[in-house]
Amino acid sequence: MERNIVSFERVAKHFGAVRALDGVDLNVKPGECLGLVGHNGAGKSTLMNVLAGTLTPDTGVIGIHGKDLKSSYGVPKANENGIRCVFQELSLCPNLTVAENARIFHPSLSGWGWKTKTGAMITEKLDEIFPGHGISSGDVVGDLKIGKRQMVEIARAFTLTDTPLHLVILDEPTSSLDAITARQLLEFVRKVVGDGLSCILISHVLGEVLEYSDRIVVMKDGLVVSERPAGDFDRNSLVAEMGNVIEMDEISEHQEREKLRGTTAVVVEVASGTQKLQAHQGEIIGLAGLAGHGQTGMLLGIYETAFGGKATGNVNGPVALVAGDRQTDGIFHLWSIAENIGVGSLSRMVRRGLIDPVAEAAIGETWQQRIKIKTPDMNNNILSLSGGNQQKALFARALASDAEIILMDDPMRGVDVGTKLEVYDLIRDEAEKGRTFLWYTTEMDELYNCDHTYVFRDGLIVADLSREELTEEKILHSSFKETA
Amino acid sequence: MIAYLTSPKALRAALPAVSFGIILLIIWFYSPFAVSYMGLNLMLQYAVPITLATIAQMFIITVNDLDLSIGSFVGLTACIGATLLADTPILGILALAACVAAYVAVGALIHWRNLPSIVVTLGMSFVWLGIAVLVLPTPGGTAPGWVKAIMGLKTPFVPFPIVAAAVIGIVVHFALMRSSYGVVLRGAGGNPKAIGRAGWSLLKTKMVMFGAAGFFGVLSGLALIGLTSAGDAHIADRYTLFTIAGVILGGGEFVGGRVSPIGAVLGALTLALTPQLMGFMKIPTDWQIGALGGILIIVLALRVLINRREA
Amino acid sequence: MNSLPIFKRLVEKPWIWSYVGMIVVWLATISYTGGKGGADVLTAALSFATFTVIVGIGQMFVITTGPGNVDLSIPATISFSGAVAMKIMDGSNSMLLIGLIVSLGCGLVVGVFNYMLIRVLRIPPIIATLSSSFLVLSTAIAYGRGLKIKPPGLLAEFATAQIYGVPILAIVVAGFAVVMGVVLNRTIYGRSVLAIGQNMRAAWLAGIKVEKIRFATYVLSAVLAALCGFVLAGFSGGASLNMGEEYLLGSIAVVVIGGTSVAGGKANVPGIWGAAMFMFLLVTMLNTFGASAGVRLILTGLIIVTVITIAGGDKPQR
Amino acid sequence: TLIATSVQADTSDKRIALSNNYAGNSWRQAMLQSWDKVTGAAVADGIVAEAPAFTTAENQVTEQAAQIQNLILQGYDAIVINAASPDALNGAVKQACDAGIVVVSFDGIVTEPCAYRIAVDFAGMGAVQIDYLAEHLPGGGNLLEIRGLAGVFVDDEISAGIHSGVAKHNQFNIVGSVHGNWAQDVAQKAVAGILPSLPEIAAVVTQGGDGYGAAQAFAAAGRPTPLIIMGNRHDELTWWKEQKDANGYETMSVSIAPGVSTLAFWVAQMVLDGADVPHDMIVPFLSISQDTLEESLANTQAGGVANVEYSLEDAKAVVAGK
Ligand SMILES: Nc1ncnc2c1ncn2[C@@H]1O[C@H](COP(=O)(O)OP(=O)(O)OP(=O)(O)O)[C@@H](O)[C@H]1O
Ligand SMILES: Nc1ncnc2c1ncn2[C@@H]1O[C@H](COP(=O)(O)OP(=O)(O)OP(=O)(O)O)[C@@H](O)[C@H]1O
Ligand SMILES: [Mg+2]
Ligand SMILES: [Mg+2]
Repeated sequence: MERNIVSFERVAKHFGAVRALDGVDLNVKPGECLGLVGHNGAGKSTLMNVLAGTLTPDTGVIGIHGKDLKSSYGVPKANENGIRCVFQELSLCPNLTVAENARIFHPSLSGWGWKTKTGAMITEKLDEIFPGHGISSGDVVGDLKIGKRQMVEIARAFTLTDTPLHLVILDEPTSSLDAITARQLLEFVRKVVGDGLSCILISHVLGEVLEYSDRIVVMKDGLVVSERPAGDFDRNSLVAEMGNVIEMDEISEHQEREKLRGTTAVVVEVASGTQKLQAHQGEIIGLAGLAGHGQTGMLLGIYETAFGGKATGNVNGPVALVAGDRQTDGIFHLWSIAENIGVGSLSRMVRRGLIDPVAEAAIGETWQQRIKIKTPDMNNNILSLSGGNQQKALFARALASDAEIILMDDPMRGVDVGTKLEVYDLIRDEAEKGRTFLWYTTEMDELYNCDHTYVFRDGLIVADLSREELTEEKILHSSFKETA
Repeated sequence: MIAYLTSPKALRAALPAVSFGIILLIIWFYSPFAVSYMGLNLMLQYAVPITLATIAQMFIITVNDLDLSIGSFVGLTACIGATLLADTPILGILALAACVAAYVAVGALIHWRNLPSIVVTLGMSFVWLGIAVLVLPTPGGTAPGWVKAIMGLKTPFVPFPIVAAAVIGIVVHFALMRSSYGVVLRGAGGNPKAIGRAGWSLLKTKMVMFGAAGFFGVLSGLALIGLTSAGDAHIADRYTLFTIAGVILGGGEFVGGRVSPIGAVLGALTLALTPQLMGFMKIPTDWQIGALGGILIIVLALRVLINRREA
Repeated sequence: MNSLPIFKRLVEKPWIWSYVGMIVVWLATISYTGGKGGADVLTAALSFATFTVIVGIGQMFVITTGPGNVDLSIPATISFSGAVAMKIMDGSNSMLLIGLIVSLGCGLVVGVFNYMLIRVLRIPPIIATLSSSFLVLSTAIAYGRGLKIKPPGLLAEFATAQIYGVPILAIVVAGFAVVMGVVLNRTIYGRSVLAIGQNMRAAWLAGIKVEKIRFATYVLSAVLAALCGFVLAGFSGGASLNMGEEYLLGSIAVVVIGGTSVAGGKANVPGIWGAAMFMFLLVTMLNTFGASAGVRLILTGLIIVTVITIAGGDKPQR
Repeated sequence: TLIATSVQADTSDKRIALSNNYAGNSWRQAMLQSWDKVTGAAVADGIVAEAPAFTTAENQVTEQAAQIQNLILQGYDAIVINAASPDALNGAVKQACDAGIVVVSFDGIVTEPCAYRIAVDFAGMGAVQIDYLAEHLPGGGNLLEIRGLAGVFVDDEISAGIHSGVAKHNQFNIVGSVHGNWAQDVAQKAVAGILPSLPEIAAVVTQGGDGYGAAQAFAAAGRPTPLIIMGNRHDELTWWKEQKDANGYETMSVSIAPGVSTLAFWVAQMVLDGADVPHDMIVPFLSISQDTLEESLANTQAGGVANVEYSLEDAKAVVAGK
């Protein structure tokens, strides 16, 4: 039997009172795709950071290629041993071009012509993984949309020069990709795993993990709670292992609500090409299509209209936005979780001219309960939260505000299954109470929560589907009309 | 191609050159003679040291820091150049090398303790000035002959300052924008964490950038005494602000590693040329200072046109 | 056991180090003089720090709105407002209120102008305020001709009055600082400034009126500079064209040494007082030691660097 | 020689420029106003074609050098200059001379040999203060020195004069020295800081314009007012007058007259006219005594500086060395 690439024993990492890793054993064999799942804050990213060398664990054995490297392990050692990581929060330099970002990974790429060499290398990899990606190696990364940035980072991790490559860690690589690109990536992963490379795949889309990994490790509260070949799990058993028991069967109710369309006032109306986006009060409107086809632009246009910037249409009522690209659009990195939530409701927290800390704390507590933000203290810095929990805080910010129209820019990126279902319920409740949701999502499943769906292509609405008409085929068909 | 040339991105990149060209055009309108070999030579001579100092500032800004000491540092190197370097060249070179080393150390300190560079360099500006006052208590000294000879060079066809600026711009452009290690240096400004995660030493990038800044500061001081032929501790006090303005005028940004060496050179030239333009427009004494502000504003207002297109 | 957390909490305050620096420098001074004049030095420090604090608070709000935001027009505004106010009042007590209003009006105009340059003409703040400072200074020259006109007696008295060795003006400004501290932390305006400084785009998307807040901030800074010009002219017996010069880097220094982040989004008011006192006492200490100018400058620089090194920078979050 | 009788060149088509590097204090403002007044009349009388003044936005050697180069390009016949640095402008001054331009420096003079210098005896200005003190405080005592801007030659020269005076009259002892940067506010601040730590002060020696600030700092600290040497500013003279009327306070005041710029103008005109002018001239500083206080105060613009403007005749006398 071949030696394990990674064999961790009793690895533990504490952040103050938080036991992010509480003694984890982990093995990765050559040529396998290891699926890693767990609720938000389970410790997946922390474990991967330890493996990538960016975090030093408090205790435990770090076995790499059969040697315990505990004392000397770090980024350089990880590189040496052919371990690369695509981090959950992207690690590209926005001021550099795609090729330059690839160069960062490969110290050996230098001398005359390095730029051409690197450009060819990354383009080749992008072509291989994401055919039709539309990214040029000379594009400045900061100008790219988050989905494309994620593609660049993934492709970069697979580029090869003189350093060996044994293991690629993919920490929620599909969170900002649409269904089509996600599939491209996962097929590619299968292919390279077949060639002998190993991958760790972290995802909250359980279908991906079930279908594409050889073995699945389930984490819960800093511990590995289960570890079996992928075939031994099904969706429900996986969910159960993760500690969630909820399942969904609310589709019929939705078809009821769809019939209400037109009985309430129109709160948002925006023309787009020959079509028109219309949202009535209390509706949940889905924006679908491939990533980067104008859905975010539509939401921003509505947002700006509401704030009296430019007028792209009619918006009646206060709006709030849930950002999907949390790093650039959402988080205030110096603030606590409570402050990050409260900032959307500042005017409601004012008592006698001053912001009332009690009111602020109350809003924080309420939403920690309602949306289950995993933290010992809402006064902790927002960055102490796991990625999915940060996203929940942004949700809480919008829902806590007094906005009647909530714009959601693919807001479930990195949120775990259990929470997702709870948030779906929350959204439906709020819609019942009269709030209107405009929900851009790259996940097909989520569209089934919507009363009405608009499909976007090339910045314009190309299809207008009611809940009954909604099928995956129709959406894909509209998304690709041109080429089909 | 045409679409690219009229795209906002290209226009923005061309902005520093356009500003510079427009000022030159207005000067030509006032005094055609000024835009001649001799005229340009005279008008732009003092732009050479400013350009060098601006490049130094740009290196620092690349790694998200700001150097409030570059003016007094240039003053110090000018004083050393006019005294030690002229009298005992070996000692002079050692002293200047020590200055560069001190810059490297400042960069290391800032990284090590994660300090706000503004305060550290503000403190260092007093240190440089103090040393300069000790080295040269009253203005004077003489620049080494070779320094004067270089700065007084009569290049064929194109005046020396323009040749010098072009050389500086191109050399730095290649070192920072095209070389493979330059990528790492700029990346350290764009996303230091990513650079660290890729296994590079951030400490080293800080030290390299501060060292490069120190080196160009030394060049700036020497170029300056090559023109003035004597040193003075306060000779470059105002360079600090002007170099920052030059980098920004050249399209650089304070954070995120977004800088442009060629833009910075053009920014410095523009700032050097603006008072010249003012000299030609007979402005009443009271308003001469204000006019400089006015001209800067008008030149910068060009940005609106471009930004409007972008919106 | 119980005192440890308090001590730890204090050490974690970003402003504590400016006070530590201030106390150390003060102790060094009085131990050199053998305890002589210790209280009087503090009195002097309080009266001069007051002016730095007034402009420092405005500068703090500007710096807090994010990297690249800084007001370089403060010195020109000080001179301008001082000159205009002194000329209008012409030493007459009855004109005091009008003088004050006109002076603050000058600040308002400068602030609005600065903001227009930044917003309408999209000029980077540092160059915008530098350019406008030239225009403002020219206006001050053309208007005031550099003449030093005496302030009204009442103003001069108020600006220099003391009770029990504490300058009245310092007490008033300390009160004002407390108010501004509350504004920073407990009002929508303050919160908005902090949010914009961390991430302008995120702030905009969180529903913050980004542009109105930036407008208010630049106006606030200019109006405070004007106020400083007004009282400073009263304090020093008239306005002069160069009286603002030392507040150019001075106002930035006290803000940053006081623990406000130059990267934006993090600010505190108490640190400004500590830093302003520290800077004054530092110069005083070196003057008292009687070192030569060069040595004095070098020590000034090294002490500033030492204090900030001990204080250390922000701990990086994850 | 034959100059005296020869027909002198006509200067009515000549253009003379003033190169100035700073306008931010009352002394420079008075200097510029004197220039405007005297050259305005000269232009009106057809003596010269024009005589504009140029001020740089920043008080910097490099900016002034660039300004001089600009004036060369504009083709002025003479440049009158108050230099930011005695040596560091030599390069630009040489270029002007090489272009055939007459360069006359005053107040802040330049050392380039081709230029003319109207020098002030700065060291003398320092020494005379101690001489005065020796006369009025024969018992001697502690002195506080207020200096200018460190690293600038004027500061060094005046200070050197003061120190040589103290060496001569050893009953005096400088117990404290601060840099006031020639700005009243800075001086006031620096004095207020050091005062508590100082013993009794008998007198304050200054460099010009710092006296009133020092007086205020003493008053604020509740210390007895020492003998403070004044610097010809209106506020200083007014304060002195008040003290004199109230308690017979005695002191002296000494500074350079801003109107020296007009002397430099006439010198430049004379050189252009073909007159034989020595390259180095000394101009006396302007001192005010207890007796001339009232008169000087009456002739000084409120808020301004005591001043003397020069006529062509005065200039000829200076050139002749009288
Ligand atoms: N720097 C830190 N400081 C404090 N707590 C931290 C820090 N980093 C992680 N944590 C905590 O450790 C726990 C594990 O976080 P981790 O990011 O590993 O979760 P995760 O499984 O990746 O979750 P997600 O699916 O949401 O990404 C969380 O409770 C998180 O709040
Ligand atoms: N990412 C962004 N960050 C900041 N401002 C933005 C961004 N995108 C657009 N803007 C522009 O900023 C402008 C001002 O927004 P904001 O609503 O904060 O201003 P305001 O204070 O409400 O002023 P007004 O009354 O003019 O709307 C908007 O018109 C918008 O176009
Ligand atoms: Mg994670
Ligand atoms: Mg608005």
